[in-house]
Amino acid sequence: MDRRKIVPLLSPAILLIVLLLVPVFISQPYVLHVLIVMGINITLATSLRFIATVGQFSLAHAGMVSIGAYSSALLVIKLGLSFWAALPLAGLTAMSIAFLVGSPFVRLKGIYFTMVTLFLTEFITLLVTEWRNLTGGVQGIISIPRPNAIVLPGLLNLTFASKVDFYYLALAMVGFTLISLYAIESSRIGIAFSSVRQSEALAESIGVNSAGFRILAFSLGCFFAGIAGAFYGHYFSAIAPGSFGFLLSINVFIYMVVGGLRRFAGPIIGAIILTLIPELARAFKEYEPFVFAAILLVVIFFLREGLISLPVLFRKRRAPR
Amino acid sequence: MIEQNILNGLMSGWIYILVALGLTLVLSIVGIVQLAHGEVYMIGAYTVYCFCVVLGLNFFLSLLISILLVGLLGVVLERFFLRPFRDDVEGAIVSTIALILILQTAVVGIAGVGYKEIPSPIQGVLTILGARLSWERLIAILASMVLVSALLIFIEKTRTGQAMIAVSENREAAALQGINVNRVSSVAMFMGCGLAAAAGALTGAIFDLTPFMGGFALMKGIGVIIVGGLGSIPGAIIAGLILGLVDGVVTALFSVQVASITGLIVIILILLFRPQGLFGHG
Amino acid sequence: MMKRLSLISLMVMLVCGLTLSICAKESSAAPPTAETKTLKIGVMSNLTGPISTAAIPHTRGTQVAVDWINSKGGITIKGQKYLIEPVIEDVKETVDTAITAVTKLVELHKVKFAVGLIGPTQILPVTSLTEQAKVIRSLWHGEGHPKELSADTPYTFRVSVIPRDFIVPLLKYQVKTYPEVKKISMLFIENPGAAPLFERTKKVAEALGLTVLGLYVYPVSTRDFYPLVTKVMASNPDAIITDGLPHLAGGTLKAARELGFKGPIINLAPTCPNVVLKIAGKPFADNFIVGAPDVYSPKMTPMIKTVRTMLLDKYKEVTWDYIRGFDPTWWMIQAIEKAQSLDPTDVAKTWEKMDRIEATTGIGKMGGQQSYGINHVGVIPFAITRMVNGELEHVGWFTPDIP
Amino acid sequence: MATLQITGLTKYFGGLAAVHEIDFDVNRGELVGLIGPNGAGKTTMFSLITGSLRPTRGKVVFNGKDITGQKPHLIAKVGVVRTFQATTLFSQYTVLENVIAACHLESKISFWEAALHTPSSRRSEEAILSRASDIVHFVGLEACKDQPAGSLPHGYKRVLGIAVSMAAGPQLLLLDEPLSGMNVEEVDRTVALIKRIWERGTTILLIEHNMRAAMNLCQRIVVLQMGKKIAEGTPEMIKANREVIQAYLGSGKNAP
Repeated sequence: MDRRKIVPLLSPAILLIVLLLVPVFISQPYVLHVLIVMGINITLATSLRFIATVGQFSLAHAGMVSIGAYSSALLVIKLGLSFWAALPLAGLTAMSIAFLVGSPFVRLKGIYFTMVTLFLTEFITLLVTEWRNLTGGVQGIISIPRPNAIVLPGLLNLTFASKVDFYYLALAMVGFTLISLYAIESSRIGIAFSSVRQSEALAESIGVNSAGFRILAFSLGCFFAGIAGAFYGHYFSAIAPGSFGFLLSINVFIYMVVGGLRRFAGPIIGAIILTLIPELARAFKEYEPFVFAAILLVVIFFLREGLISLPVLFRKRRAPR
Repeated sequence: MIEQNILNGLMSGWIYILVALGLTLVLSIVGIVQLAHGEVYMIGAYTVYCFCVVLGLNFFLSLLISILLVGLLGVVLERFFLRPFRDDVEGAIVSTIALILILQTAVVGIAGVGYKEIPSPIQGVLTILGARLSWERLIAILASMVLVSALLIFIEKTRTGQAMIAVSENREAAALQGINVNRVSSVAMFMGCGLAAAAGALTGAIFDLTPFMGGFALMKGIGVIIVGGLGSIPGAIIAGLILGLVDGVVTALFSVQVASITGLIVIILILLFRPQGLFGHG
Repeated sequence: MMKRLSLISLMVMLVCGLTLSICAKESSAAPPTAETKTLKIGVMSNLTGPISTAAIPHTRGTQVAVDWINSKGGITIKGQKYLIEPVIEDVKETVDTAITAVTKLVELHKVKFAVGLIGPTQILPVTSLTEQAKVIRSLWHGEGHPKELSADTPYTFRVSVIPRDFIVPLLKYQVKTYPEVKKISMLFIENPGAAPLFERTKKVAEALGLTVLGLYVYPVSTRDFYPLVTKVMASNPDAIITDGLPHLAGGTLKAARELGFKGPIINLAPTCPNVVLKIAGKPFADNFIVGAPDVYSPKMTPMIKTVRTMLLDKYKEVTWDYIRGFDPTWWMIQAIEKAQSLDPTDVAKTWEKMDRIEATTGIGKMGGQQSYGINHVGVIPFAITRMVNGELEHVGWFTPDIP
Repeated sequence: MATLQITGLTKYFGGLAAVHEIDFDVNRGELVGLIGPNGAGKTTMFSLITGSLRPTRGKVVFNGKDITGQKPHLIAKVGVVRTFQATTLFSQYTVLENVIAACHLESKISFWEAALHTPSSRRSEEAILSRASDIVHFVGLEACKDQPAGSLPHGYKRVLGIAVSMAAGPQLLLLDEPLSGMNVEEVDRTVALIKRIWERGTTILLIEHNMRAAMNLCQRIVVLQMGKKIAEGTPEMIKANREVIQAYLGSGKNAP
């Protein structure tokens, strides 16, 4: 391999090493916890952006997280499946439901699609609240078992008793999500998505099946939402319908936009920063929402392209000199 | 009992209509789903509380003041938080969400989270063909009818009203005809927020006030405008009554939960099979 | 893309550093001095979102309890003086936010004693967390869920009266006051405790010779009670049993009276009667019985009067929700002082054996061995208040029997 | 023989007919013009042929295959590609990317191959890149191939529109007023371009207002008025046809 190939791979390699070593330097469980939550949010925000690349804004993510969380919890508790089997199944459940409801939904354009997804979330929440004998009603499901331990003698020993193990699981989840979504987006499928977003008429005139790609994007995005949901359930070991409402959908949406949804890295930055803000702003007690709102406004007014565009701006500043 | 249920339904229906009309005005003219509409409704209620209870003014006077003040607040909000995001969905969502947080937290800070109640302007209960109804509920229904007809007349009879229709049909074309779109937007927001404030105040006299009463109103409002059709006033009225009756009657026949599920199913079916709504065009 | 990746890596590192620094800053609170040390008490409170309506008053009650104890020079353990420092964390609305906040309290602030939490779905997940960490937690509130307080929760205590424990006195009083009432319907909030509460109430009611017509459950978000009450009245009961929060109870009462329901309405929840009265409005506030004290009544205990004035001075308003936040902290401090130790296990051992503890409502003791399988429930005198044509009447103090 | 056969094609909007009982053929390798005053239903015809509108009545047959009312992307796949009157482009893409996006229609790579970036998919990516740059070269946009399409001058946008449609590998190309809003030498260049495309063996049906251009480009011309076909024939015949002259004088513009 010549240098041109190696050099660009360097910074992600460094990043990976840093991330792998985090638990060595940071033993504080609370910090690890925040990082894990961050991982969940990154997964959600990135997958939501993936749906947005075909030009449709979904507020169904909370509903899909809920479906993922419940299906994996129920599969493990009621059917005694292993977490490692339940995790992908949860994703697939969310994906297939997204596909079924998505097929009629994608006919709806713009704000209509957003609205129907919003009500879809409401509907799912109501359903899991009322289907008591299966979902445990308002209380939801408590004491969801941890993931089954992975033990390779001498090599690694993940028992998921500590936050460290969950940190690595979250890291794996995020890695998997980012790599797959980036791979798809950078392939010709991504180009098709983007062409549908930019001009549906033109895309169809050159043979792009826009409806098909909308459904594809929606279901794939929801797959990862489902995965995140399953992780949520087994990490927090408790789920309740109230946790997956309108608010969650909106938060994920905000992570995406504040980070900047034109770039792949945008939602990642958004999720990282906005997961930290509430933690840092706890000191404000009742007035914490002000801080959050302030950040939203600053971004939306002065950084329309999202936080991700900050470095670009600086580069622009420096350019003339 | 059925007439009682229908009456219950009508009452909630009219409140939904007030909320939804405001929402649909803003949506069709400013072109934004004003997610903080629920908070405007809440602030309307608190303003009346302030004038009626704290300063001891007459209820109806305070209602009027509140409609005007909140309307003006609406104009300000439109200018600074909505207008910049006319043509981008995601920007509008984020800025209105920020508004929700700001308004809610502000009210928590000023009025506190404690329970507030606006005393009913006229005490007592009256019986209409076997169904019972408290005066403040009757007032809510009548006031809503008056406000809605006032709105209809305004839109039909005044030039601004016609301008609003023009803008809602096609903003660019309207602008070319020399209509001042910004002014029309301000007017729309003024009226929209005024209606929301009225709805909040009227419900405030019936129920209690909390800084978090907005979310409920918002969801109902969005539901109504979807069923009725974006930008359609008769649609909003019919849809509001439909959803109100669902809440009134289905609750009494089955349960609150079944009622809310039914409402959602209605909304989703409409979205799927008639996305432009019952009365929407195109 | 690679440029962007390197940017992210930078960001991530920066962010980690930031978090660390913040945590470092927060964990190093009020440095202990030679003569007095500080004892941190975790306060888990829903400071934002709808539940804050009930939780903020509880938080203020706790704050006043701490002020009051500190004003008396804090507590002395083995000759060492300690001032209490409340560490308030916002658990918000959902399970994850609750777990985040509690993790912070336990891991970062290293609190060994905590009070609080109201969010119905948050209580159980948080319990398992605090139990694992061996942190003593004094509940503000209870849903009456069987898992909430049991032999498996040696570090969790509850001293505030919840509906489940006050059914007997209330229904007995109802039977005495309204002998004509034979059939009752129940109208409960849809929360984890609803089903068990219904079962228990049914048992008690039938033991008292009442017929239970049915249970009607409504979501906590309900505002308009006309349809609901119309439905309940269709089953035509002589009395309606509710467990509502102030605004829900008030709404129910008002709707029922407007719709022409004459019979008594009994609210099992310790809901502030003054608020209910305000929301329902004088003309409708009749034949309403609630298991909670009228905090403004002259018949209140001296302690309640003291707390009342302290709260009024500090926050300009008082409801029962405020005063209710006082006892959980006060009891815990008493237990710590009695145990003369800061080790949760010792304190728990001592606390569950205490047979005389001061409460705002009078002298109480620990109980619940039989009914809960663990002696972690405060048995204290509690008030019944009745509304008769727009006036509050303090019926008296009743001590529930919690074997 | 006829590549495109249109028989009795009719479209009603509400009550009134936008297009009424139109039949005409386009033979393989022909360059046919579709002219007529504003509102004659020319663009509606394109929408009907390419499936973005469903006809009320009538048939569209392409290479003996009935494609009436099929989904636009399927019709494009069989080789019928249109351009748009408005400059419809992927405006966030550069010129080259626009063409690449269109080329992807050709590549026969499955979802998994693409997502997993298999060698075969990489190879096809490279093939596409070279093909795209060929097309950009062919239409003469090389100079600005890395400019975002949104920022191009109007004339270039139209040309890029044609390039995009070419990249989709059409057998029949439907050009909707390719010359509108162009200055003189742009018109000449574009006319030359269309000729070159045609000479490569692509059958072309084009709507044009600019009569002079239409006349010297097209072998055969179909004239529409008020949704009806009023004339068909060689440019000379059309020039002579009184009904056509009437129609244009009636509509008062672009008389031939």
